[in-house]
Amino acid sequence: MLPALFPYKLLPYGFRRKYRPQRFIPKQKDLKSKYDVVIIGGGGHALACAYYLARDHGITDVCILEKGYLAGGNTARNTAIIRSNYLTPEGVRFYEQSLKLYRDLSQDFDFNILYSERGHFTLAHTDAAVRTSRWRAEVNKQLGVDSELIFPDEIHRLCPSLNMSDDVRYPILGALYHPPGSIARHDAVAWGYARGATALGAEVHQQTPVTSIIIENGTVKGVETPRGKVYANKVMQAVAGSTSVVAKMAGFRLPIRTIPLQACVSVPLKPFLDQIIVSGSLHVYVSQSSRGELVMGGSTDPYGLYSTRSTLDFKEGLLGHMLELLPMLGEVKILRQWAGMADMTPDFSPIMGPTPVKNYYIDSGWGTWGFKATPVCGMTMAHTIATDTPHELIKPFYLDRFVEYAQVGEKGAASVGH
Amino acid sequence: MASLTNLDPATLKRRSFIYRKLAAAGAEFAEVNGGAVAMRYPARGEQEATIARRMALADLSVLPHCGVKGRGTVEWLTSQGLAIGADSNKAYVQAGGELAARLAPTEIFLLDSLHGTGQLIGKLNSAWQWAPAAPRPQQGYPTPRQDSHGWFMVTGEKSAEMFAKICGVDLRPRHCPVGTIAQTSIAKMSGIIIRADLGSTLAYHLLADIAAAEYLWTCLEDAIAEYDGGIVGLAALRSLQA
Amino acid sequence: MASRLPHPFGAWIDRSKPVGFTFEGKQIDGFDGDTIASALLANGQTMISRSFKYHRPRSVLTMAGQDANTLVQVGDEPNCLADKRRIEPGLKVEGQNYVGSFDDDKGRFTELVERFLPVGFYYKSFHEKKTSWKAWEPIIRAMAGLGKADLTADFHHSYYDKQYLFADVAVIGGGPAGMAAALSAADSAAEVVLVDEGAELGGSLWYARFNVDGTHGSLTRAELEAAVAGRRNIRVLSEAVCTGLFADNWLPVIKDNRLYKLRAKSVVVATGSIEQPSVFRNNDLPGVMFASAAQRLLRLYAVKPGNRAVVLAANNDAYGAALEMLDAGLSIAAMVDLRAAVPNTDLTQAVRRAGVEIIAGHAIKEAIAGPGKARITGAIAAPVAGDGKLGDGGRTLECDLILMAVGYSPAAHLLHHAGTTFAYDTGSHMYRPDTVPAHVFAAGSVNQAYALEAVLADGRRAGWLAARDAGHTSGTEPPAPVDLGCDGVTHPWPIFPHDKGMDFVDFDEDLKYKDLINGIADGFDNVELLKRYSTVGMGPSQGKHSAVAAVRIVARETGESLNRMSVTTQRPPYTPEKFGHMAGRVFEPERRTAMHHRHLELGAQMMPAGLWWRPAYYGKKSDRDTAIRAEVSAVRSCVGLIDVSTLGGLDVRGPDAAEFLNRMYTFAYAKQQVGRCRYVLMTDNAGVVTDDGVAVRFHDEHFYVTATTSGVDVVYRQMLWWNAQWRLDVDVANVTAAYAGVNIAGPKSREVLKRVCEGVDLSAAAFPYMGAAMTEVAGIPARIMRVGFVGELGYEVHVPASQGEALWDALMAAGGLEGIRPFGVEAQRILRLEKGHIIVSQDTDGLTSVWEADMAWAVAKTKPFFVGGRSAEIQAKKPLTRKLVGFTLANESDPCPEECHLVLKGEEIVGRVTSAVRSPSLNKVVGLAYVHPSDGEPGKHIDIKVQGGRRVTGVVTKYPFYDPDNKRQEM
Amino acid sequence: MKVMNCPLNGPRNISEFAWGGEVKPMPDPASLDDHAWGDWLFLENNEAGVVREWWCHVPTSFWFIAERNTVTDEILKTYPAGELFKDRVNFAPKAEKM
Repeated sequence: MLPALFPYKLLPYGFRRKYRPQRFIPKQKDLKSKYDVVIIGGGGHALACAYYLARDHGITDVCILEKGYLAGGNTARNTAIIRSNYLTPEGVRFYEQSLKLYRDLSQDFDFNILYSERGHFTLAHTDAAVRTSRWRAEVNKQLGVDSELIFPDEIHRLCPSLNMSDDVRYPILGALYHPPGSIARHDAVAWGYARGATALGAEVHQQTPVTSIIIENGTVKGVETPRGKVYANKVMQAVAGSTSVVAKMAGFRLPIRTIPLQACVSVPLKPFLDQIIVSGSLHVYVSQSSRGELVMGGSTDPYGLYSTRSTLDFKEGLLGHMLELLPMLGEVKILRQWAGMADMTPDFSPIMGPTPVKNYYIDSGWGTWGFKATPVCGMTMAHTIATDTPHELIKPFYLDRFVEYAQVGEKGAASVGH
Repeated sequence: MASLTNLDPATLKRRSFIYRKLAAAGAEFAEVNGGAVAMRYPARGEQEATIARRMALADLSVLPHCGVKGRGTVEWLTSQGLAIGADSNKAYVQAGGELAARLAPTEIFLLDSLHGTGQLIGKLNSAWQWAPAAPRPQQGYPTPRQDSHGWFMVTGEKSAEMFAKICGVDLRPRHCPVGTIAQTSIAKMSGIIIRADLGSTLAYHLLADIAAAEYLWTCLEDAIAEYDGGIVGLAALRSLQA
Repeated sequence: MASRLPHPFGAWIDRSKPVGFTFEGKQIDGFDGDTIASALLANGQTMISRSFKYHRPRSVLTMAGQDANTLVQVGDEPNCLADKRRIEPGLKVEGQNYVGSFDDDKGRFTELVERFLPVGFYYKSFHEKKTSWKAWEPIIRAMAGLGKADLTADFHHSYYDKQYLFADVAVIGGGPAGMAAALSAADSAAEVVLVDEGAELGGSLWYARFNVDGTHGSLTRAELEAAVAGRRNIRVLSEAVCTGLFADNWLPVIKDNRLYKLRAKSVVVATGSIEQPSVFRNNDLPGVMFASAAQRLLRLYAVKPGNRAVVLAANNDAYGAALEMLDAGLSIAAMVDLRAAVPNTDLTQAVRRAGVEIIAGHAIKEAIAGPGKARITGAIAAPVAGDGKLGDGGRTLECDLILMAVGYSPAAHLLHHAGTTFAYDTGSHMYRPDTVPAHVFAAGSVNQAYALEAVLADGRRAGWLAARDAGHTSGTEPPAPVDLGCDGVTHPWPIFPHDKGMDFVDFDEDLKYKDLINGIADGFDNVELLKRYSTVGMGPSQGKHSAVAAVRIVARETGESLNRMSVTTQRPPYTPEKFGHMAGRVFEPERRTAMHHRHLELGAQMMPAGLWWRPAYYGKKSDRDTAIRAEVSAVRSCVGLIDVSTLGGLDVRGPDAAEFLNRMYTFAYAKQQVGRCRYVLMTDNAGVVTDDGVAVRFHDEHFYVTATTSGVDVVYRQMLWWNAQWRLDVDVANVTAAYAGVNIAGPKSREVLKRVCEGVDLSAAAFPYMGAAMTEVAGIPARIMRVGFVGELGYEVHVPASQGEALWDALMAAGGLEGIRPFGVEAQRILRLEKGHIIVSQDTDGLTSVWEADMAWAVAKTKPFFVGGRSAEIQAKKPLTRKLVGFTLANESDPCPEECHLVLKGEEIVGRVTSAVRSPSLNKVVGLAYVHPSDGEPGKHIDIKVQGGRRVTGVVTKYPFYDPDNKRQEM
Repeated sequence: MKVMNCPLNGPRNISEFAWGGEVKPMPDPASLDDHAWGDWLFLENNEAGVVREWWCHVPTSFWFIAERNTVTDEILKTYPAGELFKDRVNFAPKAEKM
């Protein structure tokens, strides 16, 4: 390997007698009674927001309140796919910015988040799906995002493992090919932000649920926790899976339904699948991690639920279709399944920015696509909180767009998990 | 009955959606209700009745069947001489051997007997008329069940076990008395299963989307294979009933 | 050199049936009933796998399919459990995860650089330069994974299927507890299904030593087995594994190539417990195994695990194991007992009597590795100087086998799945089930019962309770066991880190003691966080042997008490499940029209439309375009026939029928004449266009409404949903499948139809455009509607589905003179586009309003209400942001835009082309597109970005493009 | 797989049913201002706890109502829609506008 690329950061570990820990999560401090900003939720979005508040806006008196353990919610449960091949210009611009930030994250953090460009294929099995693929490709290209509608010969050339035969129930007619589609180590992203934010002064308080929100004549003043009241000038909630519950404490409702999203991994295999494969019509997606596990998922569960229980029918449906795409995997085994909770919005776009409560901000509606937005959410929400004006990139995602019949229709690009 | 052997289903107007499969399996057809029904499969080595007692599949799609639904359905049918009990999801045998399946408080699916004379159903079809003027009496509305649903019969001691491979409802004899109806999902298609033994032989009617008849038939052929099952003709079923 | 012990050892093998297979190309001889692992050990093949990270030799650990140390490749099946999988003649078995050869694995170098690879090393480096990871990832990736997916395998897999099972009581686990539970449930007359992983019922009774002469186990087993066999209401599934416990007792049970889905009213979980390892240097090498594994090898397979054993003991079972070894002719170097004082029990005394040295208060500090680490040559015992600490001194004991018997952990996976909570028992030093959910019962050692009598009593109790829970009782509730015998079977700290390392906490992931310590030091001081950072418990055995140790270590490092912690949640499945099992027979319903086979006979290329198949066009793929054009011109100039059976059909009947349609659709239907058709357009409550079709009024109280092929099921369900609230006196029936339909269209359609339709006067006067009638066609009862989707004189004829093929035959025959031509969906799309008819969901999307679709004409403005009306009202007040228009090209030599090419204003995206075609009839490009409202008027120019980024100019044009005055369809 | 007790068909695997979401009877559209209508249309309670929901048994297209705990997924009771929606709904004719 070129000396320039030698992993010299490993040398000290080998040569030093004693392991020198580099603490990612500082030992928990006492909870102060007042902070500049309180962030409800300790997931990737919250940590990223704290990081950018400190780095870009000099706001370091920030308190992150996590009811469980750090990044233990959907950050820990997603399947780590990153892409910007959305359908609406609003969506494409937003996620493209996220991709840009992701590319530099390992260097920003001095911590390898294993960001890896794999190429992302959204398969089309019907002519309607081919139309949507072309629509996305055209919008992407117009906005400078690398996407192309490709057809069976090309698909076979790029991804020989796929079953391209016609005599299946839903033959592959085409695909939206998005070369920048990537995966990264989801937990590492959160840990990197945690270390960055706390290094700059933010506090992370785990096992500290918010039990109520203190509001005085329409303005948020702080929150209550079992460890006492915490006052703040500004409060943000970033609690995917509990969004409506927390918003209810703040006294408003949202156009959100919370629905489980399940996933599973296979027993590790020697890597053979380099790309990320998604099929909307078959409700499956799959990629292979650097551990060799096939990471698989589909669309959300058939009904709303605040639970991360797993189901058998999820696996039956998923693998049934998986074997149509990759029939040679019949003897491969599922190692583990799990679930997260997805906050689904009517238009499959997020809800971000100010709320009916003054100085109370929301980062929500992340459905099945929250991980890929982690950096840009942090950046734009930090801007929004610091300047009290929504960042340009998130203006279209304001809460009132629904009652104003100004939705940002992403269903065509997001209806299947990833 | 030499006339049978050369009856081509395509010469009649009413055709089962799977007549090609039946013919390919060597069926000998007879005309019933303006369509060709597979009576027997002469090439078979084994007695069809024996197969039917073990595990068999038959197509009765062209036999008369009809439906009535909507407010007043049961009252009207009763006024037409049918005997229909109070419970939904139960099938009630009529004097002529027809089966009145009560799918819902106001919905009846009527199956002719295996003789397929169509007497009762013909009578009902002509009896139902729009009353000349509103307000009109409540007498339900005829539904085109003859054509919305293919009609198969599954027979033999292994039937329940076989169904357990394609249907999630417990159809084991002990748990599913004669006359029980299950409106459920069968091989991912909506369908209706009615337990209606033939004499001492366990048997079920299977009514499902006529457009999926070929699909469902193929699934069933796959499912009965494990139990050494086979396709039989109407004659065999009649013989079991007698 | 297959050396086997004499009978009664080897209860599960049939010595009369030799079975040969190959391992790494070498011929291996075993017997029917052998597992791959037992046969390999019998043949002296000790190394069975290579470890994940350091490629260290690994061998049998549990003989129970609970560990990753015996994962092998069997043909095209990767990661197969060699200690579970029975051998078959000719089986082709290979090792996994090695570079070069299995015996001389180049991958071993990773152990040499181990100190440079700290916990989470991949996070800590390879990002020095922006391009570092790009360069290193492929290398690290190539090292990852274990078995291989056989990509050369043809595109098929073996036959898997599924079956539903039903039970009052499901008992999972066929050991003493499970058998006792099944029996007492059966005695209460419950239908019982008993699921067991073993080849035969009995569990530990097969191999464990319960008393000195070793008879107790086998006698008890024989007794229970006979009793179970005698119960007709117990169904036994052997060699079957229950991999999960899901909501409402939904249990996947895998046996052979079938997945059973078992629904039980109540479940008894009698899954036993999993022996736990001791942590010491080289505790992972071949020759170090659980005492229970060695006992299984002897009793089930007649295989000697070694010749000279050291038994690392912390409980009574260790001494039972020792007696087993002695009986099998092994010598025992010593009993190394962690306990300062070894209690006097029958078994310990028997071992003493046998002259075996017992070294109390000692632990094993290190296993001495033999050449290539493929076996061990000895063990170093050292005095225990406190939890995890070893004193000076110690002895080297020569041995080729170390048996670990230091404790257990409940095999509580299914209980975890069900949502059981666990509490740390300071007496037994184990996590025991605390609150078990309703309809689930735990019995046996998973429930802390260890003494055999207690196990049986606990099983009887649980079986009785489960039966009662399922509605079956007889007699009185059996008493709960008095003394569980769980104290003193599990040592609280069998963890003895070694300063030279290789002291493994997690075998699957090659994690050593210091890896966990360092992970905690990095701030991951919560078991869940540590798991994610260090990957402890994330390997193929999912922490079966590492989870508890990890909790103990975190607790000690953080000063947290074990009572306030718990092991990480065990997620399904209990053991890995094949994709094939989950998939089974994949049921993919298909719907075919009555004319399906006629289309095939005519050479149609079929395309899916929802669940349906429809003819795209008739002819070879190579002649696609010419075929479609010919079909178009046939319709325009003569007569064509298309199968429209897939179109939705709904009978809406009753006094409120018209009122109902008024509410469901945007138009007004109250005054619609009988015998007339009217367009229907449906919006949802948010004002989004969702479906369209035609409503035919056949009677004052009867409308026949068509819907789109893909939309009808939703439309039907919506109608029923709304009327569940409105309570109108109307009946709605979905008769889609009951009617086969054709559209016979073209200037000659009337003549053709006449020939088979004596009943009705088809003249323009008597049967005008949008007229309808119930009559007979070719002697078949038919519903005729004169509608014109394709813009020519034409009739839709709907007949009972089972006579649809006859109708097709009759019309094809009747049209012979005119050369009637069948046409498909592709031609129809062109024809309708020439007429500017929209296709909902192609020319509309998930947000299109009636105003954007320019369909104000279809909205009745004075109705009290229709679904979507209120939203449409609000939308009407807002400025339009886009509008659907017809367009042609300014320059006919420009390429025809494709569907979803963008409409731009400058660089801004303002809309898209939804449909476009070079019209064969008009010989120019016509299309529909969303444009900026300011460009909505005819004559305006729009900028379309076509293939290759090229811009072409479109001209907004009024539509219909073809026959604007609709003369042809109304002739 | 959950078991849902269908008021018409009895206990069935929940895969036979389609979820219709929260029961929120439609207020008279004419009497609501635009914003109130939008709120009713789009906002969800999305309650973590016992909710009243629409469910449809797909094989019979039978709509009914279930009370379900959205945290434990426990189905407390199911009953026909008629128990909630008893009377015919009428809409007042509206003035000629729009």
